[in-house]
Amino acid sequence: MSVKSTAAGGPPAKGRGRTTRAAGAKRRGEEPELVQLLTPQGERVEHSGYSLDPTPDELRGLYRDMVLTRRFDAEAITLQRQGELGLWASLLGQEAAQIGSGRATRPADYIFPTYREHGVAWTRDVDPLNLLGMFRGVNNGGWDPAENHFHLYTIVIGSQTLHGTGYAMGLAKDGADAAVIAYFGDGASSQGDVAEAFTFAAVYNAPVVFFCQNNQWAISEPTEKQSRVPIYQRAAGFGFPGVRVDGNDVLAVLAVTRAALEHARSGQGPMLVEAFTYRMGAHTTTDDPTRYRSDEEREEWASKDPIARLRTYLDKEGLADEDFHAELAAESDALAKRVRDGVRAMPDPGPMAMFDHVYADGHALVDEERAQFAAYQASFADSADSAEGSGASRTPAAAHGKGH
Amino acid sequence: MSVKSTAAGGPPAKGRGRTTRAAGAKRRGEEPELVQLLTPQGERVEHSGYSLDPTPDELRGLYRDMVLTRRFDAEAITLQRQGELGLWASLLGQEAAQIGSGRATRPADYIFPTYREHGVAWTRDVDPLNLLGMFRGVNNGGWDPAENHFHLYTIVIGSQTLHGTGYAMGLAKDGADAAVIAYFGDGASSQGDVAEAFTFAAVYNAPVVFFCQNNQWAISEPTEKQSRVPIYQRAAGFGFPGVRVDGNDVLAVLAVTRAALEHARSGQGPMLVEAFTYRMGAHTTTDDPTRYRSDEEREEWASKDPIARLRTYLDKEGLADEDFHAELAAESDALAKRVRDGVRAMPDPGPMAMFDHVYADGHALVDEERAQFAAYQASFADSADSAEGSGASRTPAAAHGKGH
Amino acid sequence: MTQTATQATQAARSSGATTSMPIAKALNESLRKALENDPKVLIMGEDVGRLGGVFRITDGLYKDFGEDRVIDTPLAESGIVGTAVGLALRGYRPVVEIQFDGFVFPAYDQIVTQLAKMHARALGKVRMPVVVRIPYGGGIGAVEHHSESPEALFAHVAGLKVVSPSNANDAYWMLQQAIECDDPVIFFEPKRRYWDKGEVAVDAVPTGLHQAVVAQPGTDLTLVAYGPMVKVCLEAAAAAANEGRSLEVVDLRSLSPIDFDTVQASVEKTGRLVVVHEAPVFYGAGAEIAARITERSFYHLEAPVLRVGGFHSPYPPARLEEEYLPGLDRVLDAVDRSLAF
Amino acid sequence: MTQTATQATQAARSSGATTSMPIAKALNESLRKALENDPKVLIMGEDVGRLGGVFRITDGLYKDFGEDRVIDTPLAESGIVGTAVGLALRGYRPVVEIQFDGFVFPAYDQIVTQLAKMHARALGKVRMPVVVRIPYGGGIGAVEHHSESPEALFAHVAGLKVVSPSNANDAYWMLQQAIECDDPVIFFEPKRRYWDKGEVAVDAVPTGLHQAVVAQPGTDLTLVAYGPMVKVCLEAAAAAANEGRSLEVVDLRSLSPIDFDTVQASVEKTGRLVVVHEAPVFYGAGAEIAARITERSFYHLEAPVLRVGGFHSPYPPARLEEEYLPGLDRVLDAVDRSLAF
Ligand SMILES: Cc1ncc(C[n+]2csc(CCOP(=O)(O)OP(=O)(O)O)c2C)c(N)n1
Ligand SMILES: Cc1ncc(C[n+]2csc(CCOP(=O)(O)OP(=O)(O)O)c2C)c(N)n1
Ligand SMILES: [Mg+2]
Ligand SMILES: [Mg+2]
Repeated sequence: MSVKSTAAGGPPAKGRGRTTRAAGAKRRGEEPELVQLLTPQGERVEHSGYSLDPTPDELRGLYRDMVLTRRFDAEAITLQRQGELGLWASLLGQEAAQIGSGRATRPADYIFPTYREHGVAWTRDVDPLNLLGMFRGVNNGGWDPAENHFHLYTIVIGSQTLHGTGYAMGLAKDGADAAVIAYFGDGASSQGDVAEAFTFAAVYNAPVVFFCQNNQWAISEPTEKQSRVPIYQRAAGFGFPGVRVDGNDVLAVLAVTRAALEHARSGQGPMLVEAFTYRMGAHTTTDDPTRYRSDEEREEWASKDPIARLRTYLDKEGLADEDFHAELAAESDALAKRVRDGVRAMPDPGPMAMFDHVYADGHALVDEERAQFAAYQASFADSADSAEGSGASRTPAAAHGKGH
Repeated sequence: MSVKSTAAGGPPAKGRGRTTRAAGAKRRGEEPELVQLLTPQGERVEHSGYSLDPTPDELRGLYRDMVLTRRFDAEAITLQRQGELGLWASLLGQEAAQIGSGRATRPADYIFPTYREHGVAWTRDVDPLNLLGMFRGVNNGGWDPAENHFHLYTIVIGSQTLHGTGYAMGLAKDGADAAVIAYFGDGASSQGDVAEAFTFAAVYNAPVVFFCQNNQWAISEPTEKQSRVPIYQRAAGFGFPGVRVDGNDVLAVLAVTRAALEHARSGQGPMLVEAFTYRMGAHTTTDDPTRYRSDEEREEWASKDPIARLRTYLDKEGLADEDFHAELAAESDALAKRVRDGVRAMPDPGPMAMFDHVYADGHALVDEERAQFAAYQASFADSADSAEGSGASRTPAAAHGKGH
Repeated sequence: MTQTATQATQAARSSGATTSMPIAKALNESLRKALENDPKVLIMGEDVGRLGGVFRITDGLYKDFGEDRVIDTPLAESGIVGTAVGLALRGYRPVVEIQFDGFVFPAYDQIVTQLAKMHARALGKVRMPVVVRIPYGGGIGAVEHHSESPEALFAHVAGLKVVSPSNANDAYWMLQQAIECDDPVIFFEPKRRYWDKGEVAVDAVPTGLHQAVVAQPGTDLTLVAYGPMVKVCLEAAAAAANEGRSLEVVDLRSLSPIDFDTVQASVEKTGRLVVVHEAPVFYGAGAEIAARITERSFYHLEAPVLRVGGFHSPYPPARLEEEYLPGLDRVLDAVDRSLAF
Repeated sequence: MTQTATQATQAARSSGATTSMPIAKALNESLRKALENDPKVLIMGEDVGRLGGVFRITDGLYKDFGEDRVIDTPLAESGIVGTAVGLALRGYRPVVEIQFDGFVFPAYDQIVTQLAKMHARALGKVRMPVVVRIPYGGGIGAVEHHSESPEALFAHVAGLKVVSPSNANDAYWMLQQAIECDDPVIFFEPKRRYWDKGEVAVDAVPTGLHQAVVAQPGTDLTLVAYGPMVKVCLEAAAAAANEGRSLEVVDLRSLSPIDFDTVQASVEKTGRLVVVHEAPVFYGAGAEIAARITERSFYHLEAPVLRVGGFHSPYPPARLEEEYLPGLDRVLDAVDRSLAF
């Protein structure tokens, strides 16, 4: 065994100058071997390891999921622009990765998302309005994770891979016929927590699928700043399989994720799926991607659009007629309207909500501060009454206008 | 590409019950493919990837290093038993891994040890007495790392792999013809910091060799609690080579580490070396390994003793005569005596040392507390004078006897 | 609702027998009882299995409850707490052991960002009944990172509860209560007192987890302490008694929340307060107690609240710890200074 | 050695011209100057390169100094700080950016256990000139983890220095001084004030990094604040002036060490003290200030030191932050309460 024989990802580049540039980085845009069942041109292809035989209904269902998800996402961006949301993290371009993997789960499975898994949430029947609460700033999540087996969004990148692993350890203890799928990004792959999750999952043979959406950007940093080899290869060194799938091919993602979940459910332990996709929009609505990436790159990826390719296929095969598309368009509009109206009607929490749910079993200081704050608030009501129109700085209006 | 084809370490065991037992764990004691140049029986063997042509002097030198290191270690254990040290972390059994890798370094290289690298320190000409300070409790290290390019011992496991990587990034920036070697254990391999070090080293192509002494135990936990595949395989998933070497074969360790350092120095980036060895003693002097491992295992590994096998070879080849062994025995005794006498003579730091070196550029609070404490101490001197023999609880003697 | 330690022991005595055991054994018995009572309770940590933990707190539990309940983990503290969060989401009640105080920091993010906030993030829809046991404090002659007192770094964080027993009976009961609590509890164990024996009343009705107790009644000055320093304060009270001074010792027991009512009642009786802990004084628990009690009892205080604790320096090498740790004399020095006001 | 802000500005004016710029720009200029002055200075962090940081504090530096000096790192905070420690050992002076307050915790172990202790561990033989820049605090309508004030969690730790500027001139100078300091400095930037403009005197002799300044002289009561709350306190002082009350505002600037002398001098003049910060009150910086000043100035205080700050709850969702954050009215309420004593 020579040194070279143990190297993965080919030999790194020779020569080192004074720079810290990464060697052996893959060239941008070049896709390594990945599982594909539907080409960007909408051609069905076969793969020796993964097969899928979807019914027309299933195909239309996947298409519908992606279209509605994209519409929801677009509406959220608009709502952010209109000031109804403080922020939005768009999934534009990642619909296939999310719908494909989400549809591969079963009700008993449990999902641990990042902050961008709106498509996965859709497949779990989470009300889209629920997803908007944290972006509007009325809560930090707030849906009941147990209801749809869809955990709250996690913002601190990578953390949720450990929660997923722990949950999966629990599933194994319970002998449950279910698995966990834990999402993370290419950027998050660098976090120590993700490596620790791999270690725990492997050592306890936990039924968890790690699903990395490699959308090639972590805000402004390209994936080469995280790894010099494809991320799916990370798994082997922890003792479990990894696979890269075309993340813009909903059929391939569905097939690969289904197999991975089955692998986990059947007692074979964890698996890593890297969905090679692309973040077509900004990181979030506060981001300006023109500062760090080229139009050409975006355009190149536009040609691999996950929705367009399935539509091409559906149309070509005569699986979706005009009526279908018209109905879907109407459904999209209705969804957008429901979301729009719903957000605008979303009530702000009352100020006392700050003191709720800090603890499940109570805490004397929280009680004390709640009471003090209530008294303080009440004192304004009094002074506002008595000092009405006086313009004193202590009225609630002034408190809100000047105090911050 | 099928799921299985991407799996490393063979398919994990089938079937999952209610247990969290790791599947696919390697069987204990069975050694996977590793680089070996000298068998446990003292036979020289060739390896296609690594060769070494040591002179008789070099061979005797390596033997001498190992013997003296072991003697030093034994003396430290004795000193701990006698109460001269608070604790000792013995390297017994790991002499070849440490001497072989330490002797592979050049003066310009920089070493980041754990708390057990007494043999490596020896090869860097660090005065063994210096190593004892922290175990005696007179300091937390305290030698000058720059002097021998040997960093302070790091107790929090894994942390130093990041320091080594950062240092190596600096070496690369400076265009230095040098590399870093960062040590860590099989247990530490689970720490997120180690994975992050791998990531940074790979991305910046830093000249660092990660040297894992897999001594098969992390206190009471066998390596299966950290990984279900050999640890050297971890590297490939981060995009750099990993290799496993017989850690009880000083020649193989020397050859492999030399190649790895050369790999790093020549601009090819990081490399992982896993030295497969065995902790023959307790984790530290406070540990009782009979609680968790069998005598058989220890005995089996005794037959692979790193010193015995080189001695067999030297004797067989007529490279070391009785004079050599007698001289070495005398040298060992002298070293032991120097260490013994040196430890006993090691002064306790004065109490005001607590306030030294908290900051390089000073800190008002430290100055204030120093002054207050000095005044407080001085007040005892007074009261001890005035209350001499009164048996009052406020004398310094009482302070030490009862106050804690 | 102030209760003296004597009353507590009497209450205990009235409802059943007591057994003398060291704190370490009381913790071990407490864990055993929790494992027996609730199949969802798990023990997790480094070396907690076959070895029984480096302090033997989990001794025998692996043998009796198996590796499904008593889990040796990979050496990764963030992983331990992070997976405990996931297990809690699945309905388990993990009791996590951090081997030494100085090794909790790799898990700090998971504790502060996830464990502490998950219940609030979910608007109460999930619960995080996780106990993080941390042997803490100095005085055992150890190397770096094995003697720290980081409790303030947890008590500042909303969502966590922080407690520390000072004696065997509290060790037994407070650990039970922490495990039964549906909130995350950081459970600081006074490691240098592990072998101190005390009476444990296993059939008693225990004092509330977050209630302070008057461990020694007195009239001239109040000493507040918790964990390892309670013993030092009781010794100081005894020494002071010889000099004709009556010190009241309050064992705080809980650092989040703090039972300020009990402290306030004591201070309004004695008029003077000295807070003692091993942790550095600067930004330590003593600051919070001093600030709050001064606000509550401004007109009752005859002297400013004084604090005795660690210096603003890393915990020193073992040969210096006697000088570093607050001992009898430093406490009495502060008492003198307070009384001199 | 108390210096008023007016004196400081006068000193600045006497030695050269001033330029008006926002805090963000002052920080940017400061980094640029440091990169120019010392080839060992490096900038490291997530998105600090081509993007110029999410707040654009490093804008243009990547272009002008290249990727060797301005380093986009993998997304791993422990790795960022841990490699910065190694670079410091090699003689570099890394200036690390943590993207938001809530993301510093994965690096907490490296900061507390390694960065803070390395100099002492080596008995002074190595130095750790590392600056960790953290945009902190709320008021920007952000999602979870983007509005926290964790400064007390660092100030409690020996070996670290902790500072926070409140205005553009201090932002410019204090960052220079932090980079020049041979100790690790945790540099908290008041992110909601990034776009507040102020005069920067680039040729002035700056105030000491750890010196507090009287930002507004007054006689009736002292307000102590730092970072984002200084502005609120200045507004409170102005509002109070309308009611005929003269409040002195002390800008603390440094949280470790704290310039207690300046605070003490002010309090012994006014007799009353209110400490204001965004961070939760419980175990916060206000506790340390209250405890220490009460000890130093016991007989001068006409009222207990009062604290205004965050509640013991996770930072709330954005729609509640106006209620959560101490504003003008909560400060004035505390002033009223103090004066009522
Ligand atoms: C620990 C931590 N550090 C920094 C951030 C700030 N941040 C939010 S998203 C993001 C980029 C994440 O990239 P990636 O993992 O690829 O996911 P993507 O956003 O592309 O879906 C960063 C740096 C964070 N949320 N958590
Ligand atoms: C972060 C951290 N957690 C726990 C410990 C306690 N501890 C000290 S050594 C050790 C075992 C380390 O095992 P390994 O890495 O295999 O090194 P070895 O001791 O076998 O040389 C443990 C758990 C520590 N030092 N640091
Ligand atoms: Mg990404
Ligand atoms: Mg080991």
